[in-house]
Amino acid sequence: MKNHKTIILSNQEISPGYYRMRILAPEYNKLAQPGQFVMFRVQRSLPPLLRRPFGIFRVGYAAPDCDGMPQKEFVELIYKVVGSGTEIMQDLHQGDRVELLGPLGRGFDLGDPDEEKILVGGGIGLVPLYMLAEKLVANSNVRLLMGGRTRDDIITVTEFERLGVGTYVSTEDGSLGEEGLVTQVLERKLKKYPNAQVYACGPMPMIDAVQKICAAHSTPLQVSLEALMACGVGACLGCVVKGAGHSEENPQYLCTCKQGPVFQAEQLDWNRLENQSGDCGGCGV
Amino acid sequence: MKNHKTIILSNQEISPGYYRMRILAPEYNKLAQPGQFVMFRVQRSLPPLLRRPFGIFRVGYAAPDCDGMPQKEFVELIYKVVGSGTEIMQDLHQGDRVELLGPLGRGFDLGDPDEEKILVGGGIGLVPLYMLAEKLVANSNVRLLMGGRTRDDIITVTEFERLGVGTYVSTEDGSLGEEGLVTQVLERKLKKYPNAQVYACGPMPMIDAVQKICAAHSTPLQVSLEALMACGVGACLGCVVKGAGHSEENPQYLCTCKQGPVFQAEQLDWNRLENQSGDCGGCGV
Amino acid sequence: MSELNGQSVKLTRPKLAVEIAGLKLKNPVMPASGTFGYGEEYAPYLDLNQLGAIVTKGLSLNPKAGNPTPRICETVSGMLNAIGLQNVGIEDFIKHKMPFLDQYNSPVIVNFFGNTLEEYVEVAARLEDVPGVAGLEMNISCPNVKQGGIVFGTEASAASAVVSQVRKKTSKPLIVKLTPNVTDIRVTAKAVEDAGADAISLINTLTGMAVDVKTRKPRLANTIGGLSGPAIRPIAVRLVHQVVQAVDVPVIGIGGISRAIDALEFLIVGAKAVQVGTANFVDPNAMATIIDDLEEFCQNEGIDDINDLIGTLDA
Amino acid sequence: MSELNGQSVKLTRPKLAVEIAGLKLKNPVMPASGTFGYGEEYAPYLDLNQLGAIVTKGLSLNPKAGNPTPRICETVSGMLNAIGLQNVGIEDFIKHKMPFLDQYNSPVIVNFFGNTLEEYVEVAARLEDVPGVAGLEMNISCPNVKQGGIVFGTEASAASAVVSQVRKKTSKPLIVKLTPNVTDIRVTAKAVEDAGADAISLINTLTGMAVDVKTRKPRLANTIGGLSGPAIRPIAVRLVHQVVQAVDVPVIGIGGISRAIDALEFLIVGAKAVQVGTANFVDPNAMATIIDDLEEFCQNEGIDDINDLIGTLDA
Ligand SMILES: Cc1cc2nc3c(=O)[nH]c(=O)nc-3n(C[C@H](O)[C@H](O)[C@H](O)COP(=O)(O)OP(=O)(O)OC[C@H]3O[C@@H](n4cnc5c(N)ncnc54)[C@H](O)[C@@H]3O)c2cc1C
Ligand SMILES: Cc1cc2nc3c(=O)[nH]c(=O)nc-3n(C[C@H](O)[C@H](O)[C@H](O)COP(=O)(O)OP(=O)(O)OC[C@H]3O[C@@H](n4cnc5c(N)ncnc54)[C@H](O)[C@@H]3O)c2cc1C
Ligand SMILES: Cc1cc2nc3c(=O)[nH]c(=O)nc-3n(C[C@H](O)[C@H](O)[C@H](O)COP(=O)(O)O)c2cc1C
Ligand SMILES: Cc1cc2nc3c(=O)[nH]c(=O)nc-3n(C[C@H](O)[C@H](O)[C@H](O)COP(=O)(O)O)c2cc1C
Ligand code: FES
Ligand code: FES
Repeated sequence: MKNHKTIILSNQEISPGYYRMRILAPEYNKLAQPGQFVMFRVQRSLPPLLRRPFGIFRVGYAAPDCDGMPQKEFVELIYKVVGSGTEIMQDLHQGDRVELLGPLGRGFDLGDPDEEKILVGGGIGLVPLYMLAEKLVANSNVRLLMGGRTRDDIITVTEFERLGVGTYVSTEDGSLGEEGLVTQVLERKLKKYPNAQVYACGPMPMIDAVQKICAAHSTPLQVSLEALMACGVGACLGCVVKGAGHSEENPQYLCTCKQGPVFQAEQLDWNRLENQSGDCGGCGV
Repeated sequence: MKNHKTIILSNQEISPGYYRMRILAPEYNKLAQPGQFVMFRVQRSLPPLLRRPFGIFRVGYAAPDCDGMPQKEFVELIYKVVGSGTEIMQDLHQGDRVELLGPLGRGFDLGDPDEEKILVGGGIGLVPLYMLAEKLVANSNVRLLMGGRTRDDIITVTEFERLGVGTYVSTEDGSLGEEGLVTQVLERKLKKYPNAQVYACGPMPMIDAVQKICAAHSTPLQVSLEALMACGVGACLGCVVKGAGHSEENPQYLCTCKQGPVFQAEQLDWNRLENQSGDCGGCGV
Repeated sequence: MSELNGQSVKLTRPKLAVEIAGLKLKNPVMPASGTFGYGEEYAPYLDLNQLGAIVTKGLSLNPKAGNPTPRICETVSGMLNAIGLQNVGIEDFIKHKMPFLDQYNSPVIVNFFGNTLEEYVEVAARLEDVPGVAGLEMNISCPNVKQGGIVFGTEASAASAVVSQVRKKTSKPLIVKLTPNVTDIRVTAKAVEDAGADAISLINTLTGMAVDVKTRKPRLANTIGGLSGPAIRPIAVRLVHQVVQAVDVPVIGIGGISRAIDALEFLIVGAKAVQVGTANFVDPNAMATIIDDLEEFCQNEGIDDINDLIGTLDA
Repeated sequence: MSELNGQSVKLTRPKLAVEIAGLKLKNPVMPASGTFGYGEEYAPYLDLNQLGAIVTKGLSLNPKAGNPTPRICETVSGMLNAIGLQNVGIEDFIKHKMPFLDQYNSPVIVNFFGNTLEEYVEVAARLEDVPGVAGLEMNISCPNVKQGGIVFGTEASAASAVVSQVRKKTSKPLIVKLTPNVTDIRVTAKAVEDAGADAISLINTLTGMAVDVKTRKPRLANTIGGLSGPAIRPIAVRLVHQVVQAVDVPVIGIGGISRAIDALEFLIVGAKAVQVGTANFVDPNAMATIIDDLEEFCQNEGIDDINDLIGTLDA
């Protein structure tokens, strides 16, 4: 956990509206856990005022600029352009100075090697699942069920395949893979592999549906949630979700940034998970 | 007078902290008068909120991008980096989109061809004098007395020389030309050329000193003033200066943007010319 | 509407016209007083006939000198001004400015103020028979003038007194413009409604100040000035929301509007129209763009009449 | 000072220490309540020993759930929050949070509030003998809780009553934090001074609101929230300026401070110290940078002791 004042190594559009940004990030290979995130700041620029949260897609080492120099540690983000902040991000270039607070939050529990691992990603929700898959493939069978509205929303699937992950793509308009929702595919897989653990990240309606399915199959589920965040470190209490034991008299709010973003399904109050940021539509400042 | 949504053709540092920006500006060759200015807006960026006023240095036509295309009309600004707005400007590139409101304000009166013309420029105050010189050289002897703190503040003097203007440089630290203030030089020239008209633009203390000298010699003087401006078109009344006839009972405020920025010395109340922007040090937002 | 390939396609453009206190506006967008001069300053950049209404700089009985300079200062996403209500006075306005404005078919709303109750009344009376004056906007809220409007706008009883006196002298639609610098704006809003205001506009600027840390001087010669611009929008939206719920007369929303989506916030909480201020300085075409974009928004959202959007906050 | 080549060269670093109501601060910079959690959240990023003081999240007698989500929303150069004063309650704080804070040598100021006068008094009494609590900051101004602090802070008599009751129960330095959402802040400031406040801090957030124009819903579940961040600084500087002139007790300036030059505006108008709020979210190192830059500013301006700068506005 550190605030790095650092620079961008590359920033490229990988699908219409989706970008991959590689940022110089010392120590991230040691520190970053699957499911963690960063708070990203476009330097010297205002608006946006607040940092924006982004999942860590991947960490790694890039070749040095010339022989004899140390390798460059990097973190990779993948982001979708949705509002004022990400609009500015898409115009950033190699060498631009930015700030990165992280790695933050609690990531995924790797679970039991014997289980089948089923990762469910919706659109940009795929991001935190890649590092998870990297770790899981060592000991388990890993399947990725990837859903999106249209083919443009299906990103980086081949990279999962290269890890040895079995991938199953579905799109709502049928423009890639199976036509329909990713949850249909999940239903089928759970029937086939009863001894599974599910890891899900995506839009709230998808997460909700995944939870219902997993609950029906008594399948353990971990979800990575999104929330509007100001601080990312547990200080502002802006990002809370209701915990399973929550009541007005005995409030139990969990910080998505600190106790999350990954939660075990049973930690949460599924009847009262309120509108999260996805539904708010961004602040349009 | 128009609000052009246009693009930058070039933006180069010409002396430490001083930049020359060339902007595509249809109709400016026809419309722009010596001494007029523009309100410049860095698009999509906030802060700065307000546009910034800049004198027109020059207008012209650039070679077309390829044969058969029409020539590109441009306006040239020269600006000094002093605060938040100009800091952003220095990072702009060819092709960046900007907005330009102008040409605005009342420019210089060209006066009588028989007079000697003495232009007095202090630092960036030189800017509006170039177009003036272009017009004046046709019919009159033109001399430019150019002052600055140090040699870096002496800009574009050779361009005046190329027009056939006699130039006299002085710097406070003696690093270029004569050591001392430009007003010393003015004293000498006025003794030598009693039938002169003086045109001055620069920091307020210089303008004040020039006014005293000209008054003592009964030499007609036109000054170009700066003021903090919000609108540039006479609507906000933010940029006013006190006119010669001003009194509390009978207020006579003149808009620097609309009745100026060029004033005949006798239009103004020289005892009560208040702190203008130069003294305010910028708003440091 | 017509059917094309089974899809309904709108052939009519959404209606943007609104009515405020008998004033028919072709759209809900007008300038905020003091940011649009006497109209003529912006005529080269904007067709004044496009506007829902034209609102003048604030006028007083006699010409007014205003404050010493510096009078303006940029702040983060906003600006401070202490113009001090400099204006040409009502007679000069009627003689030299009004004929220009009268050429346009957009209703002209004259903003005015007084240093005493009697002055308010006199100005209103003087405007009663001036051709082309469609309505009055009474500024009881300017924070810049030391003995000026401030007392009226921050005390319900004073506000009530001056509005009811002015009401007696004018038959024109009377809009009262409120100051945000109060503990509970609903109290002043109710007071001016009861005193006979036909409509309420808000907000005027918030009182603010900035300091040059090198010279240790206030950035405004007047020390204190009025804050306007995008920075204040959330405060303005809240106040308009509160006033709409407190009164029955129509409300005009003002404060930090630069874009159609800013204007829409005010309309959705219940303002019948909006005024655009500081944004005119940033972009002289701002109001024209806002009007176009409001139309496009309605089209995209399937709203045939902008009145169907006003006051539809889903809270 | 020593002479070197005829030029005087300072060998000593400028003194940044200030004293407020008996609290000795090594510099005038501390976090604003609610933006720094209970300190531990920022400990990985910032050495808490660098701070002039540590101010906790607002605490109440019992744990408090806070408001439904969404609770925050970015606005132009600012943010709205309606956290609703969620906190662990005073007992849990004393048991689990205070021992952590007690490790540091920066004085710990506990921010607290109550829903009733009695609750205020009880919390203050409970804190009286807690080791490590150097001072209290009493929030009489939070706009987020419907029956909460708001009534106290906007009425001088209510403010006076609650402060004088608390005063009786605490011997610790008592800072009272004011709301800006009033007509004349000097009135509340005088009232709490007379009631026994040792110092006054201001401003708390300004009440604001934002609307999602597509869904037509308020962006905050609570509809209304508190506006903070750079956007509000000019309003805060003005209010601090006014309060400094109205009272004799020391004043702590708050509102939109992100950089040393922002802090300097408050010090120059007369605040003895400042609190940094929203800027902590933007940059967890903000306060450390501000402290460094304040020192550098003093050095460059030839100010040996920051106290020589406080209240030197040249108006
Ligand atoms: C833990 C976490 C991980 C995330 N990982 C990714 C990722 O890997 N790739 C990606 O594209 N997006 C991710 N998001 C969502 C991303 O943060 C938002 O899309 C982004 O903040 C939108 O910023 P904007 O300025 O473009 O949009 P605006 O709508 O203009 O944002 C305005 C405000 O809303 C907040 N906000 C808006 N949408 C969201 C959201 N969905 N979640 C949280 N805050 C939001 C912003 O922080 C800001 O304060 C993640 C969110 C969280 C909480
Ligand atoms: C008619 C006119 C012509 C000018 N011509 C030139 C020119 O050719 N080249 C050049 O370098 N500068 C010129 N200036 C000054 C130039 O406008 C300022 O240097 C510039 O606005 C500073 O902006 P900033 O954001 O970098 O500084 P900041 O200090 O951050 O500016 C903050 C605010 O102060 C205003 N401001 C600051 N200084 C001035 C000033 N001296 N005059 C007017 N407004 C100011 C800005 O408009 C802005 O609102 C001219 C000013 C006027 C009025
Ligand atoms: C330079 C300036 C001058 C103003 N003059 C007046 C005025 O004469 N009368 C008045 O009622 N309001 C006046 N106002 C207030 C505006 O009409 C408006 O209420 C305020 O600026 C908020 O809107 P905005 O944020 O869109 O600018 C003035 C504002 C500015 C910035
Ligand atoms: C998320 C958040 C939570 C806050 N919680 C409290 C609180 O518990 N008690 C309090 O007195 N003020 C609280 N405040 C107000 C701040 O302490 C401060 O007064 C205000 O944010 C203005 O300062 P700023 O502009 O630097 O943020 C909170 C502010 C924010 C943004
Ligand atoms: S984002 Fe601030 S507590 Fe989670
Ligand atoms: S800048 Fe607005 S009147 Fe001159």
